[in-house]
Amino acid sequence: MSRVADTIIIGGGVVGCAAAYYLAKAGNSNVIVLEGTKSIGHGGSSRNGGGVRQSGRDVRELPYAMYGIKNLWPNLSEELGVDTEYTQKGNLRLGKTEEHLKKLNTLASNAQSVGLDVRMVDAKEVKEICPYLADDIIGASWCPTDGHANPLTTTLGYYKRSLEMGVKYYTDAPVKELRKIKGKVRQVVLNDGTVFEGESIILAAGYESREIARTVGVDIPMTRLIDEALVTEMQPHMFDIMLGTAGGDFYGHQAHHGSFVFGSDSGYEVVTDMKDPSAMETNSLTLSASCRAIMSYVPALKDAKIVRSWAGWLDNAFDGVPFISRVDEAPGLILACGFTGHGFGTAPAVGLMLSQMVAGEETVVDISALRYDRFKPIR
Amino acid sequence: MNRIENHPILGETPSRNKVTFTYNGQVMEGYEGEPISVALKANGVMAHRYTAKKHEPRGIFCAIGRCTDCVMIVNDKPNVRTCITPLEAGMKVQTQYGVSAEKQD
Amino acid sequence: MKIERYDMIVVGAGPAGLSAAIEAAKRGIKPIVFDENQRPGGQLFKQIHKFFGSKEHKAKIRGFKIGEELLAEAEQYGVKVVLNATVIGLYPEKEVTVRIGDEVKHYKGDAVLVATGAAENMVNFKGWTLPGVIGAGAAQTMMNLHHIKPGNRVLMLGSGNVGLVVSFQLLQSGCEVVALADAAPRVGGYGVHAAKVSRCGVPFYLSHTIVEAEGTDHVTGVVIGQVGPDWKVIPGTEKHFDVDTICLAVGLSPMSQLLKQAGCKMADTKGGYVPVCDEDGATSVPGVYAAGDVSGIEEASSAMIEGRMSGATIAEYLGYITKEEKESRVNELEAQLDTLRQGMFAPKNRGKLVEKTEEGIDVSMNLLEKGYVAQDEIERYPGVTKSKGIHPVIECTQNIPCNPCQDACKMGCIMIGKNITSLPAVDSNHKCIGCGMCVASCSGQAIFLVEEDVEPGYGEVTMPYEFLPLPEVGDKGMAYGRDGREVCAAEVTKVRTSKAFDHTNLLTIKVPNEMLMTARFYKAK
Amino acid sequence: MIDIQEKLKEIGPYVEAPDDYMLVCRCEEVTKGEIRKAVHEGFFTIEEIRRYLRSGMGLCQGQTCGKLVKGIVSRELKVAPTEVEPAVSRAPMRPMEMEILAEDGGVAHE
Repeated sequence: MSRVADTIIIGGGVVGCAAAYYLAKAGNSNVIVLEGTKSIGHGGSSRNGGGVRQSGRDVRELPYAMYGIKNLWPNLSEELGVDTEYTQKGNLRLGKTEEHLKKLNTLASNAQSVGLDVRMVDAKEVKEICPYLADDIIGASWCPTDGHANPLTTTLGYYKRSLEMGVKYYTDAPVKELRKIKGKVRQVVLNDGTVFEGESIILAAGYESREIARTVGVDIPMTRLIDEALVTEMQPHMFDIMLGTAGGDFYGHQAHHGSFVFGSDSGYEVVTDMKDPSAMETNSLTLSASCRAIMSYVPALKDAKIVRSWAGWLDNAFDGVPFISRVDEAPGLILACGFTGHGFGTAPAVGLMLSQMVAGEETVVDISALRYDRFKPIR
Repeated sequence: MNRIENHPILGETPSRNKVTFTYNGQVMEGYEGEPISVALKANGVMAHRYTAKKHEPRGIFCAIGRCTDCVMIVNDKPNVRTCITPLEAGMKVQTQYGVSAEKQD
Repeated sequence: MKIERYDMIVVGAGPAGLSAAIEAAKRGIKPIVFDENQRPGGQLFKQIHKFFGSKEHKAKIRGFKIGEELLAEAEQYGVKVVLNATVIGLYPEKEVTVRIGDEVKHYKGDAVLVATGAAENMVNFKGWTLPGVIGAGAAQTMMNLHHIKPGNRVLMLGSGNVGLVVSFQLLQSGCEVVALADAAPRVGGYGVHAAKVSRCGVPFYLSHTIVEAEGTDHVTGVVIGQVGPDWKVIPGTEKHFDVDTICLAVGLSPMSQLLKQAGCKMADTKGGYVPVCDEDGATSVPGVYAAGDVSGIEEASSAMIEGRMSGATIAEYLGYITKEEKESRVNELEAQLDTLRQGMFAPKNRGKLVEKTEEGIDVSMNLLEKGYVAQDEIERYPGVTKSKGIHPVIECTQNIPCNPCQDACKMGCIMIGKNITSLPAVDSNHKCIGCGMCVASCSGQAIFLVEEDVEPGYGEVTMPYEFLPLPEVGDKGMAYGRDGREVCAAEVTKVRTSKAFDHTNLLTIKVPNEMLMTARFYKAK
Repeated sequence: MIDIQEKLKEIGPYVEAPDDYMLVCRCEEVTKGEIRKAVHEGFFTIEEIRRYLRSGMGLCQGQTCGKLVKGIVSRELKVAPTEVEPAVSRAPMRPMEMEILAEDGGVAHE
């Protein structure tokens, strides 16, 4: 006997939970969410640095990133009844070399062209915005409407609220395959053989989405990459802005709690060959490399103690922007994956748009550039 | 005085260097190299910090650097585990309120 | 990136880690041992009581002395012990990152042994976060390492060996222990440990738990109450004590985080959250081993043997000895370990009520419920005999693995036999000369010398005495019973100290003949 | 597979208890009541609970309260404590200053 709902969402991360919430909010609460592990938000949703930013993004992402910040984030805590710690105090993307500035400038002008308030600032202004930064920073891009939030409570907030609204959740429910019924993707089969059935199937399972989509003959061009993050002990309040760098050295912010959360890498992760991917092990080099990166930009944090570090998989799309798309040859299937490590900040907007796609409505912004079949051979 | 000068099994406590340090500005004496928390205890200090959320007092709990309840502001650095940090002459030790040296409401 | 390489890396220089390194070094390995503390030896350096067991287990030697012996042995065999060395993580390819001084170093070992020991469990009650509520380990650290009293008036929660031993140590440090409480209906630790605390006047409250720690800025009092079968406090049974310190001794948990971080398969067992190990102590990660409390809570004595077994196992794993050599050594050690794991407190008896001794004698219920053997129970044990002339009275009433008293008596008065958990019996065919070696060698301080009619109507009781100030001959005071109550006036007639007694002084008091089987402690007036 | 809604029905609603005020996580000041309530809101794993409430996320990283939290969660879920998976362990094993961690003989990348 199969378990039936209007919509089956594969993946209990922030995107899956947000989609479930916006579906329920629109009155479509006949939704089942399947999480492969025992915990909601086990993957990247709880492992990222909490950036809610527009600056630095590909122009294809900007419309919905901007939409979310304008329309969804401001009231999210109230809507969910959980403190998402959303803080909109701006984002500095720092540069130390001319090359960095060139890169930041290109990104900034591209973003300006689609209407984002982002501009280049010089070393002096950087210090005015955040006096704790290093002296060798020569400039930055500054986006005052960017910010950060707590990815843990945001993800769990979407879960909690949608659960209260009647969405059905199953954890420890790893998906083995999708099945077409009369040409339409309708069934989701778990490893244990349980079958779920729905009119629409949203696939939001991070990198695992690739294996799952393959079972109905769809290949999504993405790879996976492990990345690390760390958190300090509680510190006296220093700043509220989000930080990033042109070189990609690190990114992060000070959480409401007082601790600093930073994501970073050692460069070594790209060759990590993890025997058991589900273990998401940190490696022996990254913690130290991350500290060097952070201290070179925020020297004031040298005495802050790290209490924990962790790792998580990125689902890296071949061109760095996600796949949010219906699939022509697999009707019924909606992809929401390939977020490439920056999906948290856009998750509310993506969740909302997924709910609209299920309902057959027009999405709040045009996302045709995120179609699954956008890639072409280069030669 | 709660120092043990002579112990039935361990014998006489070896003599150590007396040093002074300050606790919230007040000058106190302790032995060089002993944990800061021990010097404070010898001076009758029980509450090392007040918590961030509920402003409750905390003091020595595990005494081996695990529980981190004994943290204080030492030489202007917050969150120093006083139970495993050796006392040095002239140290500035302050009660920690949340993570600050200032009392909070 | 510079990586230093070693055959064998040991994390934790406690009894298990040091023993393993020594055993491996004896086989030609050059191990390196990291410990986060300023001193090696782990918890041994806080343990000032004499250990149980037999000679091969270093019985009747005090914990901190065993620590010193282990260190000397480690040095002799060239074991490198790095102190103030905090291990950060254990990574693939058996890589260990360690903070040493103000930097981090990377090491790789062909084998890594994790011997990180245990951490204290905690229990919460109203006011448990107040300054003055401390772990029993904290009390030991303060008084035995840093020479400071944890408090003046202390309530101890927990009647396991840790609670009992630390209560006694508190008394030795000059603190007052106002009560010992435990939610369990019976004393969890060795009866002899309970008895020595009890006769000092510490009341035991079994089936009692803490209702509340009182105080605003620090502990000023405590309320305990009796628990019913549902573990809830029965209203009206609350008792208040003025205390400045509440000491928690509610068990230990393996400190296995490093093994978990390394990706070892873990299991949640009765002994705690431990790595899944094969019989050699090998975890699921090849080349990573675990020994001592981190692989299941036991005594330091067992940890030392387990460590030696790991050392031999690793020596074989790295090709320094043959499989046969390893097996013969491991078998020998296993036999030692087996003898420690016998008796009433054997792992298999955990949580069980043992009602009869191996000899078929009823176990003292009073001991289990109140902390001391009642007057009408004591005479049923084979160590308690009556005879003319001086003779030992051995108040050892439970089968624990321990036999130093038998070795201590050169006259052959004390018999335990081959099975070291047997109750010691007094053989009246052999003549006691009153040397007192048995009194001083008993790790449980359960042996007394009794002599009737030293003068008309009066006899003498000789007891172990480990307190300061040491009474002097001619001092007059009171004798106390096993229950810690005053029984009669007493006069000190002899005070013996000797290097061979190792800080256990022998105090002889004169009491009326009829009090000879009652007087078990002395306090000056 | 765990059916969250079925399990919520099975364990019943959250009922206030007299000792709910009691602190469990000393570092992050999380009470027993908060943990109990979270279970009845659908947070069944230690991983979720620590992310939701911060229990075990402070300076000591759950070394003191880990076992207590496990006990509370298992009682609310009506399962044996051994069925509740403890939190994962992560480096560093002890809180450590960035400045010290930075000194591992490596070089900062440009």
